[in-house]
Amino acid sequence: MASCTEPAKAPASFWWCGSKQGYSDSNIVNIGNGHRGLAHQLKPGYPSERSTDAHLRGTAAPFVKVNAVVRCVLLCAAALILSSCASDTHLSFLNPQGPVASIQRTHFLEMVALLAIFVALPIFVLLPWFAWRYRYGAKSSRYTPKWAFSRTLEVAAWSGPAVIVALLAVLVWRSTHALDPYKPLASEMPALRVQVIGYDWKWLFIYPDQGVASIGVLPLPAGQPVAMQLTSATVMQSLQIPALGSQIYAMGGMVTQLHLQADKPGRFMGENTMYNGDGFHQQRFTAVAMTPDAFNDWVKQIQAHGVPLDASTLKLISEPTTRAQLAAALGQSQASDGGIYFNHATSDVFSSVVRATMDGTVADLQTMGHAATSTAVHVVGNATPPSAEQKP
Amino acid sequence: MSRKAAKYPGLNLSSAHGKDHEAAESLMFGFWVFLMSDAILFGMVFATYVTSVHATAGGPGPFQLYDIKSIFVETFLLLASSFTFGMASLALKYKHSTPRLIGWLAATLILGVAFLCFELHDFSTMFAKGGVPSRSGFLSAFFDLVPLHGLHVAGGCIWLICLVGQIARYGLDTKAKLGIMRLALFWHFLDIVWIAIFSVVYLAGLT
Amino acid sequence: MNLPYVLAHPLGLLSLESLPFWQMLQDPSESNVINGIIAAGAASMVVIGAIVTFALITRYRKWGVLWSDWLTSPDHKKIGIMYVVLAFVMLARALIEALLMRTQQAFGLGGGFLSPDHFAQLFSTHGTIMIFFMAMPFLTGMINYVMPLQIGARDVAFPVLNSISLGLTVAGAALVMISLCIGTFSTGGWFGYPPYTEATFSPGVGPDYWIWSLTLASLGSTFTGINFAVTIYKHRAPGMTFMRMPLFTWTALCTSILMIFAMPPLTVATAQLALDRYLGFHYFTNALGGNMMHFANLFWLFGHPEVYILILPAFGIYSEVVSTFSGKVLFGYRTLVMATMAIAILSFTVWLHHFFTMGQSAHINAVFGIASMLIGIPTGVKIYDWMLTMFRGRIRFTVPMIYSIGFMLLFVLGGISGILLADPGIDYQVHNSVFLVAHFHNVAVPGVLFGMIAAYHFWFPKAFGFRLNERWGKISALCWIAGFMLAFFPLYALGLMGMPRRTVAYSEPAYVPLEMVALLGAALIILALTALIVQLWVSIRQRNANRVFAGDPWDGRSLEWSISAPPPEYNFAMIPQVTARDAFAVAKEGRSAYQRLDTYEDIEMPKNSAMGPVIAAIGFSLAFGLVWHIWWMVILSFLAAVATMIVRGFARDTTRIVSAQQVRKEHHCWIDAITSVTAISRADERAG
Amino acid sequence: MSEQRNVAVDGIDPMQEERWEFRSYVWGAGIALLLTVVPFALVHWGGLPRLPILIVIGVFALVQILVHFRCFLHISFAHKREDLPLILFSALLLTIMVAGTVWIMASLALRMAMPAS
Ligand code: HEO
Ligand code: HEM
Ligand SMILES: [Cu+2]
Repeated sequence: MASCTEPAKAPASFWWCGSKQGYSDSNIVNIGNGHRGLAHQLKPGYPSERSTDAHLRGTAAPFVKVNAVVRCVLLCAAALILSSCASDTHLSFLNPQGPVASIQRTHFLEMVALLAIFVALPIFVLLPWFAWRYRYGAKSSRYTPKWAFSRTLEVAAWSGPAVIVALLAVLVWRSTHALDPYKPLASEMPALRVQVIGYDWKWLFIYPDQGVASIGVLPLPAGQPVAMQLTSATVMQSLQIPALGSQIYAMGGMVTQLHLQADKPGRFMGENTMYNGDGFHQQRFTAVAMTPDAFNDWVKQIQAHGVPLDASTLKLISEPTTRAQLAAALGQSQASDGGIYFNHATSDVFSSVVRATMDGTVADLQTMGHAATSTAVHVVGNATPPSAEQKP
Repeated sequence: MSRKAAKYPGLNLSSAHGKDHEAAESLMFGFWVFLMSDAILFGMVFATYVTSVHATAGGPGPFQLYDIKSIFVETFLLLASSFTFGMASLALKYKHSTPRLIGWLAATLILGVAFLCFELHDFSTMFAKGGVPSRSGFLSAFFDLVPLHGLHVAGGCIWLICLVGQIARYGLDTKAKLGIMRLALFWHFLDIVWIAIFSVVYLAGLT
Repeated sequence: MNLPYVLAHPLGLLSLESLPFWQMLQDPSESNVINGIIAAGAASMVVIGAIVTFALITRYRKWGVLWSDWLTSPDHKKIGIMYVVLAFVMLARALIEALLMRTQQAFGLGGGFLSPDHFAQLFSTHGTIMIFFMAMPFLTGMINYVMPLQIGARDVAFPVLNSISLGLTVAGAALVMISLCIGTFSTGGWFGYPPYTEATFSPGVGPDYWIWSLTLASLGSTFTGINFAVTIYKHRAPGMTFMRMPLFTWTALCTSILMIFAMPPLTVATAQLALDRYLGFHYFTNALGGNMMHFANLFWLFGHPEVYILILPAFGIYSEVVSTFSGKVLFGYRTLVMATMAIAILSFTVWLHHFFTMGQSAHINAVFGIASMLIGIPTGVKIYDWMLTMFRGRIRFTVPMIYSIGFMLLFVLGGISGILLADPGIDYQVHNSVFLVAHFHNVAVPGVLFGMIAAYHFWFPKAFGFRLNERWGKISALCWIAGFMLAFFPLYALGLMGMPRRTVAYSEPAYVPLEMVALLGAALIILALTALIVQLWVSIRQRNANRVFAGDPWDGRSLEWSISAPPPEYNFAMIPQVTARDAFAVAKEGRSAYQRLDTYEDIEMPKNSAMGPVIAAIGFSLAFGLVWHIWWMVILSFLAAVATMIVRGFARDTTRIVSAQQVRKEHHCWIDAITSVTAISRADERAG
Repeated sequence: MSEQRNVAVDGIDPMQEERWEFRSYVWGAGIALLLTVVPFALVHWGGLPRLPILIVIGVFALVQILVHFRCFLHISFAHKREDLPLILFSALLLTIMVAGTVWIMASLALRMAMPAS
């Protein structure tokens, strides 16, 4: 078992560590009406910090021993399945890159260990044994056709699971409160505010305090908590960056919250997990944590050189397009890291999207012929394109 | 005093009736179960309404749309119809003459139809004030709940007419009796739903 | 819709573009051609299947028999068999779709061959069919066939309503099938969350197909639930107290109760969505006070109890199978009953665990998470009691028993992953990932499907009078078990690697090897299905060698084994007097089984009724009209439905008499047959 | 009608029984009317603050529902039938479903609002 190393020691060889570069999602074929994503070569990452080491930062784990065993088993199995994936984008919370994911991993392993040992194991031992021992041919074993009740066994059958559930309940109560996505993370630093708007099929990240925004890449300062507000300009979506922590829905007219933090510079896969049409599988992004200095440089650079986030830009963003299609529509090539960056982004954008969605300003105009009830910016996307009407 | 005979409204098939009695037992119980399923349906629609009261989206709300006088009349009509149906049940159970039974049923029908007329009138005034279902989440929820009850009443009225037709055709046979007994349950049940509607929707809305 | 418009569009929205190959002909790009060919192939399978069935029935002049012996029959046994046939047909379709999805995902790195839209229809129809038109009909059919026999009844409480329920279910299934040929199905998944399914975002007819097929099915299930519950409450044989009911009947009761109370929220949710789509209401829209979270809430108020509707009868089946093939009384009967009821009631208190990530407070999440875990307690008790039933038994490894053992081992894993998902802290990570897909297949396949297939093997001899071939059965069972493990265990790992559900393609090479394994598993599952078909064919050919007219092929314990196989239409020559649990086992021991009667009585049975097929036709045309906005069709169908019910209200002469002589003749014929056969010893049985 | 009126069924005098049942309907209708008029009057003429009126409406509605069950639907604890347990069970589920929905939706409404920034 000694050979089962912590992921920290050899992350590059484990299956959850992620993908090779070179498969930008725009390589994936056809969207909607046979639109093809524009082919883009993904160039080496920007900014270029990579994270190769990970570490376990857990809460005090009551089942450390058990935990270690299970972890070893998991890791060994994993190592067997895939022994080489030289990658730099973190895919999984099992290789956590921030405090939230880290607690989740510990909690997950604890729960798996508990359930494996106290629930699965007895059954996996006893059942095959009974089945063999009392098979029809085994004439020598006892046969008690009328034996139908035993108070001791009944009590045990109920109280065993009940005790386990009671224990789980305590763990669950605590962890649920600790991991509430709405709960701000404890830190000396004030949280970085990010407003997230879900569009078909990309996420728009607005940094209201910096006046910049991005699509496709979510740059973050490492070590500083991030406080996200989310909404959707179209259908229900769900934002998740597994290596950093929880997911939360984004819905039209509603504002949800999510708090995350990256411990150190690195690249993390981010996605929408709630199916929302043809471009769903392309609605991915990379969260990039960088040093505070690098982050500030990035902000300055975008403030100077980004695309202005004005009404006409927002209108283009609200079209049902993938990121690549949007870049083309903006007459831009994506930056070398696949992102599209904007400046002149105010927090009004977010609130006006929420309001416009709630008022149904656009939906009204387009589908029901009612008069517009608000003068908010018309940014809500209308419909998925008439899709290639195919059948299963 | 024994209350044994008061099992179901109008249930007049004692165990001496053998097969018919058995059929009545299943049928009445089955109908009760159906009503309870229907109650859940109404419950969910109520829940929709309660959680959407404030979703007026700038459109008209209860104070602009509801007319308490009209609701009071409707409540009274429905209560009266429950009473007349009760009388019909008694007429069935204690074997009063068939015309008398039909008379009570007719009275119930008239009250039911009157209720529906008032309700339709309510809806049309609401429409005139811009209270259309596509205006807001609140109005959608309103027009889910109240007309659903109205549709039930309308269905009850049609059922009642059919039963009278059956009596005219076959006399008061077991099947017609069982029909009336089930309709009685249905009718009283709808009155109970109405209590919830006038309390939760109208009175609470106008408070 | 104003009148001139309606008159100008007698076919509503229907047009040539609704045909599956139209797009391909208009725009023969590579992807359109591939998808068009697959779609047209599927459509032609439906059409050809229908034509061949038609032709065969006509060729062998079976229309009369089909109509009078099957379609219009109020006999619960025949209705049960028809439900199971429907379930198998739909299972085949949904499994082919599953294989197609697995193939697409196996080659989904950077693209694959299916268009996203096509893939979305696949998971939507697969999920919808598996839940509503495979699992539900299967268990409804099994309960229909077995439950009245187990409680010593002649039929269900409302035989014609039973036939109507079947009609509604078939109409819903037909709607899903026709969506292959005309138009497209929804792409919103089996739970069709708005606002994606609102007219703004899904303007086509897809969600309408979904809405109306679900509405038909759920109406049918509500009536079925009422019917079963009343049957069990009111039509038990004398002496069959609640605590003497076989466990399968108990689970049937609890499932019925769930159907009665869980279907209404679904009906409300789909009806409201329909109002949104058709009349511009604002229940779930983004705008004007609509609230899509309310749909999620309503749907899962139904959706969670639904999965227990599926699993409870399977639990009942395992109880019967384990006890029978262990040659023992069921251990802890009372506990098993209590556990069943506990699961049924708890299932109404956990629905929120399907949307932990929607944003409600941590208190609420924790409460519902813990409530979900509570269900683990009675479920565990059941598993322990089955194990204790096997303990000190004489276990025969027949096909149903193999499925049961496979179930117990695999279901524990699925249950554990359920517990993990019920932990909000973990669910924040794996919600909407293929980890969740692995969980619910891990409970749905070894739990529900294995149970149903076990039931099919277990009661087939009762229904048709001969056994199914054991060898092919075992081959199939092993393929199912191995195939399941290969197909779904990799998904746990993929889910932990961040792979979302419902993704047509992906860009992580790391997913590929596991996807390949899953594809292999899916292929094995198709083999398993093939083995089942071969088994049926072989068994029919060898039927004379495997006859079990005496009716008790497994040394059964409950009343359904105490009569001939197949049973007479009235089930029991005389309604049995029950004195104990496991009534038939007791009778066999007391040598009071297989008695001639002193006197025979006339038996009153319901007459055939065309209500079932008529309602099926009306329901289908109503729904089809609604989907395609063919308003004259809608109005006519609606009026026809009302008229049918009124006419039925006027029907009087609805029963017929089976004469005492006939009952006597049939009963004696069977008793004679029994006395002339010698019982097979268990050892011989295993050899054969 | 060929059947005879006034034949004792199950040994109970039908005349008396009928009077008793008739009275039950009359009482039911009377009480129901009262329970209706009071909240309507309160709402129409006002006088009380909002909360007490809401409580009165709620309590009166519940009581009236019970009255209907008792007097019109003849549900009571007196005889052993399945309908009372059935109704209680349904009421329990209805409460779980409706209260749960309100709880959840209220929490969501609270947490979905746009935070003032
Ligand atoms: C037949 C179907 C079935 C069954 C039986 C179950 C059983 C359970 N399910 Fe599952 N489920 C089913 C079908 C589904 N579930 C789903 C989704 C789902 C989700 C939502 C996840 C998400 O969306 O993020 C949760 C939290 C659970 C939890 C559970 C739990 C706790 C059980 C428990 O009942 C399991 C109990 C069994 C146990 C625990 C094993 C045996 C117990 C022993 C041995 C005793 C000791 C154990 C303990 C003390 C813990 N399920 C979905 C997804 C829908 C969708 O999104 O498309 C489906 C279809
Ligand atoms: C036995 C072989 C089966 C295979 C190979 C299979 C395969 C699949 C696949 C590939 C998906 C899509 C997963 C995704 O979203 O990425 C899926 C979804 C689903 N399956 Fe199955 N399945 C099988 C059996 C069943 C059974 C028996 C049931 C239910 C009783 C079932 C119910 C579902 C449901 C509800 C969905 C979700 C659909 C949705 O996303 O809306 N499946 N299945
Ligand atoms: Cu669930």
